[in-house]
Amino acid sequence: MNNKPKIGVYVCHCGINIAKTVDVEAVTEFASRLPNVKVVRNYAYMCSDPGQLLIREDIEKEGLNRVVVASCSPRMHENTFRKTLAAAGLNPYYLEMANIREQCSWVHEDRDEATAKAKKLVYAAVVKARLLEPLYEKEVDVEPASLVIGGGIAGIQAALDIANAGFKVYLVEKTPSVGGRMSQLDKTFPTLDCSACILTPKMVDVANHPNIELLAYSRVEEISGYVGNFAVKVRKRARYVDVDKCTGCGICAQECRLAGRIPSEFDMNMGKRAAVYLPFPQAVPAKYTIDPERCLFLTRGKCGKSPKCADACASGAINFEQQDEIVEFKVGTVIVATGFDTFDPARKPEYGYSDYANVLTGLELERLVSASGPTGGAVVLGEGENAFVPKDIAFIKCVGSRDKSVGNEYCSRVCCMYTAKLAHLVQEKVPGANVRVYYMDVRAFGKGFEEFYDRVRREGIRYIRGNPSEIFKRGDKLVIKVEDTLAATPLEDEVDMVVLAVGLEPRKDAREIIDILRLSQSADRFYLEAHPKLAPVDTATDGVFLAGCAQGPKDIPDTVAQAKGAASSALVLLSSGKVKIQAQISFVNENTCRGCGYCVEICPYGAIDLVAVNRMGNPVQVARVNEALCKGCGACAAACFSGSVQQKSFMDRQILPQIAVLGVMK
Amino acid sequence: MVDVEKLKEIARETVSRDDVKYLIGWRQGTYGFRTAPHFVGTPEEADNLIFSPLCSHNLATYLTLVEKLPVPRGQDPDSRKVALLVKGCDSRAVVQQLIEQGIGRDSVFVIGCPCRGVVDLKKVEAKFPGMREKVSATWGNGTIIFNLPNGNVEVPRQEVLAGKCLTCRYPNPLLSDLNFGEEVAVWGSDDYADVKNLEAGSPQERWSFWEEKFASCMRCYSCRNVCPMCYCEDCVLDRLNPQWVMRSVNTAENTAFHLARAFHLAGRCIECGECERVCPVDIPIMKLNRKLSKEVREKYAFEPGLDPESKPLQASYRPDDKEDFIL
Amino acid sequence: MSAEFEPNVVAFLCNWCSYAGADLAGTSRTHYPPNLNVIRVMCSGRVNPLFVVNALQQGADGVLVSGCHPGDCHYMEGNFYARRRFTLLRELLEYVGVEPGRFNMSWVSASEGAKWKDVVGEVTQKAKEAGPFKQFRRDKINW
Amino acid sequence: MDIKKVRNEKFADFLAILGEQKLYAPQKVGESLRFAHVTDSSKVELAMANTTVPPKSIFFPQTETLYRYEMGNTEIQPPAVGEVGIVLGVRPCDARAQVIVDNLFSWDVDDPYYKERRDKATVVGLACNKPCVNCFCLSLGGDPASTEGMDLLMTELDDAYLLQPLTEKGEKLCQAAAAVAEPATAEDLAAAEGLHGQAREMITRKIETGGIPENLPALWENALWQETAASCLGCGICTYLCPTCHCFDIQDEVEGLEGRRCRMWDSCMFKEYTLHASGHNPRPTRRERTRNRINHKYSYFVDKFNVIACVGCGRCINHCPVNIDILEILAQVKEAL
Repeated sequence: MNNKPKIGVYVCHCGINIAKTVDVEAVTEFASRLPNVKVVRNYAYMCSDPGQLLIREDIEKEGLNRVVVASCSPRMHENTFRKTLAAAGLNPYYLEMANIREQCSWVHEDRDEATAKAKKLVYAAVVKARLLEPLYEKEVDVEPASLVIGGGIAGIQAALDIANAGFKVYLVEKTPSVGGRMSQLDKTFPTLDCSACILTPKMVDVANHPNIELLAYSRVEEISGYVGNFAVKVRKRARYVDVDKCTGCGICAQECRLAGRIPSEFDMNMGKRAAVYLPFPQAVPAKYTIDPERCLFLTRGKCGKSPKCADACASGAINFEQQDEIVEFKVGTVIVATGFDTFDPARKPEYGYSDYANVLTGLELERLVSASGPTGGAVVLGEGENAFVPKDIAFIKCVGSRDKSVGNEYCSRVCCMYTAKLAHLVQEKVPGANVRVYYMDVRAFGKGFEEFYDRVRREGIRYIRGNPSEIFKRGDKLVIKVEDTLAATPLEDEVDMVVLAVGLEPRKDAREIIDILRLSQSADRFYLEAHPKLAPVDTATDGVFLAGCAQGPKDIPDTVAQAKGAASSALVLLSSGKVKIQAQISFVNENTCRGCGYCVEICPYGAIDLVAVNRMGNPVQVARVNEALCKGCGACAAACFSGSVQQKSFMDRQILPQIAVLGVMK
Repeated sequence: MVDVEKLKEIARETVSRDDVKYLIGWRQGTYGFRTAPHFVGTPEEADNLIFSPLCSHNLATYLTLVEKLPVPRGQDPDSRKVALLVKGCDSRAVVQQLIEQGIGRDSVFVIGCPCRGVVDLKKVEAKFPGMREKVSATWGNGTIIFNLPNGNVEVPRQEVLAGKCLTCRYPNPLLSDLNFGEEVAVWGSDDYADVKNLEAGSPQERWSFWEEKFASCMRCYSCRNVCPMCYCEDCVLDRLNPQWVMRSVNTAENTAFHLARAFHLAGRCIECGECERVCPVDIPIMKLNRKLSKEVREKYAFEPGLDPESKPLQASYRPDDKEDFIL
Repeated sequence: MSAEFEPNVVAFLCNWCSYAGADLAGTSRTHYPPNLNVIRVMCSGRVNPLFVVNALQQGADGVLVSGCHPGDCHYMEGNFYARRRFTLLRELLEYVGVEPGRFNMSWVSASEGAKWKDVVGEVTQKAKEAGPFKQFRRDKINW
Repeated sequence: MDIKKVRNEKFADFLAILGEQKLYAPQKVGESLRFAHVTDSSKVELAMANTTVPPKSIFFPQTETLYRYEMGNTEIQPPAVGEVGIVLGVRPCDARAQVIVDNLFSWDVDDPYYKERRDKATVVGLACNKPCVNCFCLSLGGDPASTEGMDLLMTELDDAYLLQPLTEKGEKLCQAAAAVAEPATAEDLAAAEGLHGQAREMITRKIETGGIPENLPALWENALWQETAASCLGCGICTYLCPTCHCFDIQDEVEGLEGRRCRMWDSCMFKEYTLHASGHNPRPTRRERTRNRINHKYSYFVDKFNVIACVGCGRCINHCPVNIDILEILAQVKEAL
């Protein structure tokens, strides 16, 4: 094929936007003298239909094989003109743009200077255009399945949406049951819906959905591959209970020698469970799990004469020989919905959380007021003879949020409302209770939030603006030292119970998923979305999406909305069945590559591997780009000493002539 | 005292191994104070091995310089190891080559030779001009003893050691499969005085210093070819498309060549000084390399060629790297 | 000199931050000197340090590399690598006698049109002060 | 033609007279000695063994513009070769080497650039009183006082430089220097003869070249090439510093819309030297390249021009970073024959 460059140069007036400052005719005349330029035209609006038609006609009639458009920023219209080229049957990557508007006519006043600069920019574009090569956007097939990591409400919702659309979902949950944080809640703000009542049907749906494979009590160990083709390795931990045989009857737990002696994680360690346990009554799957760190038989090899659970189980489901199982499968997309941990108030010792039993966190109170909680929903502190019902109750907000001293600058978004909700519930449950809330600000921004905040204040809950400095014990009472900043009065408030409205933090093991999926963290340490505005559920890794609090604190409706967004983003890929990969990616000249691995180290996407190849019978290793993973940043090309790695459309041999033109031409 | 007979014995044993292709060491040169790389393929050839203050060549360069011929179809490539004698500085080259995967650890058998410094041939030949007869040398106590035809001459080693040896901080090999000779106490420290001296001048003074040097460069590429870290088979500076550096030999192109060469060694140069040693027109190349070594040490607390597990400087970063000059 | 020396500055801008910032300067109709011409790359991490040497050789009196602020790189890490490379390159250039004002680097985000204007002004001024680059300019003198 | 002498105290004046023409002489450039245009005669260094870079660089510059052009213009503009006046201080080996190289540049056609420089230049030789360690000119038909390729031979005496004109150009130079010169005495001539004899005695390195040119190709597959090449770095020192090596490459260098075609030294020791556009390389390794270097000098060139393209200046031995010694190679060749 005769591929001698025949370049068309199109100089845009952009009305008067360019033409006012740049002598478009002079630029046109200049361009006509440049090497390989066959056609030069100027036109009022190149991006208009007639403007584009000019280009199309010239390509077709004059046989142009490269196009330079001197107009606005390529960030504005590069795609427009690429389509123009494609419509005329020319490879869209034979386009080069000269930005003579944003970076020339709009920023310069002197017509001669601006015209001279425009000429230079056009010349640089022409020399690059001469060297452009056709690029093709390849497509790869998408494995019609999705992995959802985390079985909280975000993961559940995302899994259900994808499964309902007809695609296979692997839902991986690290604890024995799905449900997540929401299952621990009693009521939800501001509507006071029963959390369990709205959540459990969805949990059951997950368990029963033909398209969902629930891998509870499991961890993702490894994910390799790229968008459309992720290979996943999951470790299913041994439950020591054969889930096929277990009927969930619970006799094992009743019989367990440690029944009622192990703090229940679900009840924030306030309730007790056995070594074989169901985390909570509505758990899904409704299968028992033996806690390998507690079970006498598993830790000591001996449990009385014989393990009572095994003896009692009628279906013979107890199996102490069970081993972890590695499950491997392929998916096209991944949704990360790993949720949050609550702030550990022990990091703010002035609040005495570690010292005083009647200083609680919000989530602990949540369990206390829950009918399924350790007290059956009664607000009672202490045990046995010491049990008492607190009357003077204070809430402290922003514990571990908006607090640089603990490294959390952000607002946790839910504490204001859950405080209002809990205050309301406590007052409802403790007749005559005297409830107050210490706050910095009240952020009641969501639908129905302000109304609810109003309601609880009308119910008699006092809001006192002040950030307590210290809590200490005086007799039976806790004393809160605080300044009422509205009244400018120092207070010492004596109360029976303090509830700390702890904020939300990234999971303590968040790093694991970062390493597995090459995600990034934002400054708040939550997972970083691809764009804070326009790609809030995407990540820098194509095909990997975020849902729920893993990305940042949010309430249930926002979480569900984001989960649905993530599911929808995943479905776009899954349902199209194909994914287009970048065209302007890197490639390696394997003949000159010395396999030093700098590019491999540098690539932020893990898109380059060293592979063994045979060079004239000699084994050598060379870098190879995984085209589906490469995002076209070109960092590898700059790192390559031998120039063996190059980025398409930004090759050294395309950039050097640009430098020459800009340097030499005065 | 260096027990050369012991070295020969080690070499004989090494080349007798089934998994060793050949051993690279040093031998007496053809005249005067010269020595030469010596490729030992058979136990007999080990007889000519020496190890002395004259053994300046960094033999690690041959690990990557070796030209692999096409292997005829049906035959297996020779995967036997190359055995190599290394001084402290040379061993850093091997370490850095391992990091950059130019060579595999199992493809090389490293015999470490703790070193008390090698001579700068230019200093020695100036001291004893016109030496035709072959001369050997040994290390004395803080001296170098030259076995001249008319008797031994002992010279304080400060007078004849190579510049790199005067500031040497790594006289003992950092990596070896086998050690020959006793560990040597570190004597040197490096304050980069040579670099700082030049830095102190004005830009004009610095350029006039370098202009003269770069202008005299003939682009024989010996500095590049001898460098154990310049292992690209196709050097980017030899390319015609794109042509980074014109073939024309003049100050501008020579400067671009030297800047590119030096930059490509930033965070990689292990300061064996071979580039400067081989330069036929005596360009102080190490002054360039050492500038970058200094910056790399000061700014990133990094030294190449020390730890085979470390990441290359230019392929890593810290979010809080200094950036005082950035607008 | 009769006419004031007008330097020639070649700039390498990353597509996502600095190029967008320069576009914003245009959209905001700020005005700055015309001495600087831009080569767009996808990331400051793409800029091979030899581009800078080459630009000086080929007639640039000043060179600028501009990328996203640290932590804001569209490709997460590219500007961190660029920062290391160009910190070292700058030291090397100055060491052989290139005036300190000739090579510059900046972080300009997509929202910093005003900063871009300032950067262009500063870089142009510095190159102007340094005068025509002669040290290793590929020149007809050498022909 | 009368032999004259310039006393040491008048030598500066002599240089000043020579400097009326464009004068090239050994000077320190950077850190090494080479022939360069003399702008300050106090920088001329004649008390040397020899220059690092041979004077071939004057007649055959390392980089030379053949012509310039502009894009879109078919006219080419060859540059003026410029003035070449006197080349002072050329050692006999180098003067002789240039005569050998003349063969090549006037073989099928005269190379106009080279020829013009050669024709214009007056070569003022300088006899070697103290040959260096690796000099072996005697083995190749040379001599520390050889006059081949010179217009005038100088010999450094204790108190004066003896000037022995050899050609008309040399004679003219002597006449131009008449004011600072005086006739040489018989004692002077005897002293020079003595020095020349002493110098011959000092040359200890030798090779008997007989039989090498005709038999060298027979050693094509001999192991000695591989053994030599094993330590070779593949750099250009031996060829660039060789006074008879004359290979060049031709390249176009374009800047903007202007360009030039130029030639520059090339070296058969470089991999790119024989690399074909297809990627094929007929001399794929240093073994073939090393073999070629010796064969070219000692056999191919002899076939074509009946003279060995080596003058025994010893530069390749002096400067090889890995002590590859051409005399050692030739000794092995002799042994293998």
